[in-house]
Amino acid sequence: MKSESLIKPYQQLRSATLARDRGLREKVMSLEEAAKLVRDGDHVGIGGCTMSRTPMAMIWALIRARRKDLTVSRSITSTEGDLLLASGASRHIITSWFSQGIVWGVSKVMRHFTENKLARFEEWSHMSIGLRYRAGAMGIPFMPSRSMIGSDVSKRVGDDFKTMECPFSGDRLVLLPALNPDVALIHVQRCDAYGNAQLDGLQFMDIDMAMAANRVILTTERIVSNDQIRRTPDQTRIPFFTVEAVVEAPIGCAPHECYGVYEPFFTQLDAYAERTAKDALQGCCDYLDEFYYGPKSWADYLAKIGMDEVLDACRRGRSVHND
Amino acid sequence: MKSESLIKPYQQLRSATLARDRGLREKVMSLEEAAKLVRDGDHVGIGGCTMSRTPMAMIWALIRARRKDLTVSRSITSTEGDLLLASGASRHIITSWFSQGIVWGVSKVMRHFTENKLARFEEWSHMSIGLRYRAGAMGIPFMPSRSMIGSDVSKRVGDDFKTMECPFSGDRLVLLPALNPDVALIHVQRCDAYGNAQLDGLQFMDIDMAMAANRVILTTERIVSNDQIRRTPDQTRIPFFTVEAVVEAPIGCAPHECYGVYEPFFTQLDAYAERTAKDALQGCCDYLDEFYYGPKSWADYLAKIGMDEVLDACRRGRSVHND
Amino acid sequence: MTRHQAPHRAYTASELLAVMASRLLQDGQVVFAGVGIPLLAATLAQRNFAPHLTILFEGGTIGPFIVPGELPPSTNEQRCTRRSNMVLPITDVLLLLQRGYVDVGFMGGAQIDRFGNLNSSFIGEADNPKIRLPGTGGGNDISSLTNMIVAMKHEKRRFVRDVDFITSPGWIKGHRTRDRAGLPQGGMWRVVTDLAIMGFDEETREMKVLAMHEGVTREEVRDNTGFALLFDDHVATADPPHQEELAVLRELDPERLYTA
Amino acid sequence: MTRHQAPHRAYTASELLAVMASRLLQDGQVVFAGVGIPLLAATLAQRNFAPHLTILFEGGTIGPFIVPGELPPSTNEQRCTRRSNMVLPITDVLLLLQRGYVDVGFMGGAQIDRFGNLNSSFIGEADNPKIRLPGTGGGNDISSLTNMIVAMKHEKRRFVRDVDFITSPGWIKGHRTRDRAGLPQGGMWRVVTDLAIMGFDEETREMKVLAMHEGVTREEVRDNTGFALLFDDHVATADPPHQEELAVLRELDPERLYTA
Repeated sequence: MKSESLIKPYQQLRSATLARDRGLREKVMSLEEAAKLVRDGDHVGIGGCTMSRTPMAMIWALIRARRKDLTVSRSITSTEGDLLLASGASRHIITSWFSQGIVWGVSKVMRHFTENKLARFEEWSHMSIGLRYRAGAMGIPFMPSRSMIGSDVSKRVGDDFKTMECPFSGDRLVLLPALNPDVALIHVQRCDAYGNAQLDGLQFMDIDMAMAANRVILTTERIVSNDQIRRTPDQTRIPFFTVEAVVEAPIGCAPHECYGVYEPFFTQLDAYAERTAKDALQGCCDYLDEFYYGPKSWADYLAKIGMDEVLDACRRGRSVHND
Repeated sequence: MKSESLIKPYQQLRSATLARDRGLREKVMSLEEAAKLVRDGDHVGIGGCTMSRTPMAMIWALIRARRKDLTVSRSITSTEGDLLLASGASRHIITSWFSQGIVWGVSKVMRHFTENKLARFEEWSHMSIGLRYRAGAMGIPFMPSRSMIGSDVSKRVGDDFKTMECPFSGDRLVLLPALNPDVALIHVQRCDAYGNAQLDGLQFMDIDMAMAANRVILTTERIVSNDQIRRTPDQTRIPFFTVEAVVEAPIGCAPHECYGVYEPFFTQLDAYAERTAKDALQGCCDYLDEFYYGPKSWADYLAKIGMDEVLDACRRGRSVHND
Repeated sequence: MTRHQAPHRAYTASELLAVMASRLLQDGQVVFAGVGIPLLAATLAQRNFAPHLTILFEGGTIGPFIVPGELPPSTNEQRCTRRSNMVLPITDVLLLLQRGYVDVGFMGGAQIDRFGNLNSSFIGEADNPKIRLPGTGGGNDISSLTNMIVAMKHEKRRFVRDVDFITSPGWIKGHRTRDRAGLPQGGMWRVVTDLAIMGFDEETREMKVLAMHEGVTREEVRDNTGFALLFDDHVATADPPHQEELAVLRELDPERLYTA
Repeated sequence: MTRHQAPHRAYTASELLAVMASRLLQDGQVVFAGVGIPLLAATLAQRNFAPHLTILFEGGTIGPFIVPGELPPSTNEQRCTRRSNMVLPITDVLLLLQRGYVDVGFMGGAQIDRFGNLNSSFIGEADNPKIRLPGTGGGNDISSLTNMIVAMKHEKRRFVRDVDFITSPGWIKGHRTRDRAGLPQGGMWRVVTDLAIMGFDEETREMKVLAMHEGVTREEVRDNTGFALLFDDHVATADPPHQEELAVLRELDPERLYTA
């Protein structure tokens, strides 16, 4: 369970990237096809944060494909973490905070799996998670920083946490080991068929994660032409050569939000919280049966959530552009 | 002449920043007023790269104010470097490449000052300059990297260049010391009166430099309302609390370019190259007399360059938005 | 201006926390705030006396305006960006703390000890916890890198002698232990509860009561604290919430999402 | 297809360099290119046989299309961004080299030695130079972090036994010295001149002629080189530039800014 195995030797990191076809080519596929690109045991980085721009459609597809033993890392982990644990897709989550959201209290599902030692919740400070992706993105084995020191959080991560005396300043510095996911799942507002992605609003840690990962699976609200991307190249945030798959998945973060498109589906989230409050594991498994294994397609999943909720979430989502 | 003096102790770096008024307040002033914020001996970081988005109006104002002993750092240094040396404003330039531009050959002015040991051209690799600003922006004393090692460039910078064995991977790593300018001069397409700046096109190292510097002097093609900035906050690249002065300086990079607004003023640049090719020092001093000390105002400077050239450069500049 | 009379307080404990905490802020400051009480307190300060105060959210927002009645469920949703000056990546907004742009970090807490260390990770043994809590989020970074205000309910189970787990470091074991641990900057500055306002002894760094709310007794404070609190030589009585302050809070949170 | 007859070449030395260098590229590659010959060569390859090749510019551009007749004066002007896929900060585009996204770095050179080290900093002693040259720019980073193609004029003063100053490391002192210096990745791969195409011995890392241009003799190559060049067992004669290749170059650079 030591995460040191996650630190990839530099030559291995480089050669895995160089071995990929990084040419300008189309890579549009279905959720099901994209799910095949993730292997059991992979380290999967998840874009977005808490209930924002969670690549939920891709997570849904991975759980339906019965992936297992995934090590999952994310900025902050919300309901998707519950579902990854309860479905058996993951037993190891690296994150800074793990629960549905402040207003719903502590996740009963997270508590069930961690307190019963069925899964590992590896806790790093929020900035440290971000700096670990950043080191990974930059091709360096660690990033120096100044937090986590002196706390029990650092003691608990063990050998992955190192300190040094700065040879320039004499300062005591923390060295955070690079995080290079095998695959990053990222949802965006728009991208082209090659994978050039443009993001609106909050970016979270997505850019660093995309550059750090060996490959990116993009889901997107809509696929636009490469010509459209080339009209505003300074709006592109993820370059195509990091991307291995592009999947058009409208409303692909439901019941979480996608900036400027829809806000969280609060009724659905309240209902989920209520189910898991009663019986964490059973509630979560029932939810998986109903919303993950039951639906025939992503559209069918959205239909189960309900048209009223979709319209309401979209109305609230668009409102960010209102004066 | 050792640049180690440029590495600021962490507590000193923090307290200088915390001591500044970082409240949301208006800070619009003239070029002349802004020039007073730069002190003799300051380390001045210059935004843009080569002939792009050079904060030329502010440099013009500093030279007219007879600033001296400035240590100047920049990504790549072009004609503004010649003028800073010939005017006596600087005797120490930290950069990765120094000449007007490839098509004009090696700068005779740079050669005069460096070969005669009248000034120091401290050479770091381009990425290293960028990572030094980035370390400065992040509040860490160094950034690990993997270039410059094994070259004479690293040997020449002396004690500022250190290496270490990575405690995670065993890799030999370079440690690049942070660069925190006392003041950064940055030219942007638009910002508000508080200093919230939005940049189009190539960003160069401006964002890291702004965050690294103790304070930023912004020149801008136009000042827009804070309301306009708040309509697209994801387009803001430099936050107001880094900024100490906002100066509206239209065509403020002439004879260099400003992305999407004007391309370089090639006729003017050819004429400058011709003057300095004949007699480096005299040619440059004559140019200073005519274009720097002579004009009554920035508009007068532009008038000396000529309306035809201004219109032509602007026509070419706008063309980047054409299909 | 009407004042409230204890014990029939005309405001909730959360409202009291928000008002008292807001008064600790100053105009022109840059405040790193969590949602809930910290956000309400910072917005209240902005409206009342600190128009140039800037709020930063961990999700990556600089200087937003909060729309009354549309409080964000966390710092990471688009509601946090309404009419903000800038939106930036999470790592970069947290790095503002490290670079030194932030005056005050401001958050809630689950468990605090006499040296102001916060625990939001484990109740009980970390290896065998009674409750696994959600974890640090940015709490560790904020409390490591700037001066802290914490607002929380004053209960014996929350105010413990030693926290089970130091998620976010305060003064660690007091005296110079924080500095020596590698944290020369920042530190716990104020703890605001529904009973009192506390600071920390300059020397020993032990928690010390600076003021109590109207009608609160030392006994009441002691009874609700799991360790021996210091009391300042001049413990003041805090000026109770004004109607104007409460009115702003109720406009911001009409559904009492965070102020119930 | 008409072929040119030496010595009355129907193309300039720069055109020869651009054509020969372009043929070293492969479809799908990510190429970090300088302006001038490298850019022309990469664009030529794109047009001729490598439609999925991606050009990166140091100024911060991924995958631009160059407008014929509007060649950029450096990699840092807006002309470098026309119809590109992405624009990003300089530091980040250079970090793509370090992270391992780039197949080939491609640039010109002022002075090169037998181990492929490049000098663009000083002619003469660094402390007392005859000429202070413009410096490394990104040259040091590119040659430290990826495989290199260099295109330059073949002159004795440029091809020296040991460069005066290693600005951009090639194989340093040959054998495993590059690796041992801390550069396990990348290295000088090909040198293209107006006389020949050279690689480096797998073992000693000394420069070795792989092919010569039509009509060029070994003596000519030796006479224009300041050190003892190796010659491959099978030195080929390079296929001279085709009219189609020259036509593309002349469309791209009608004013002969870089191909005079």
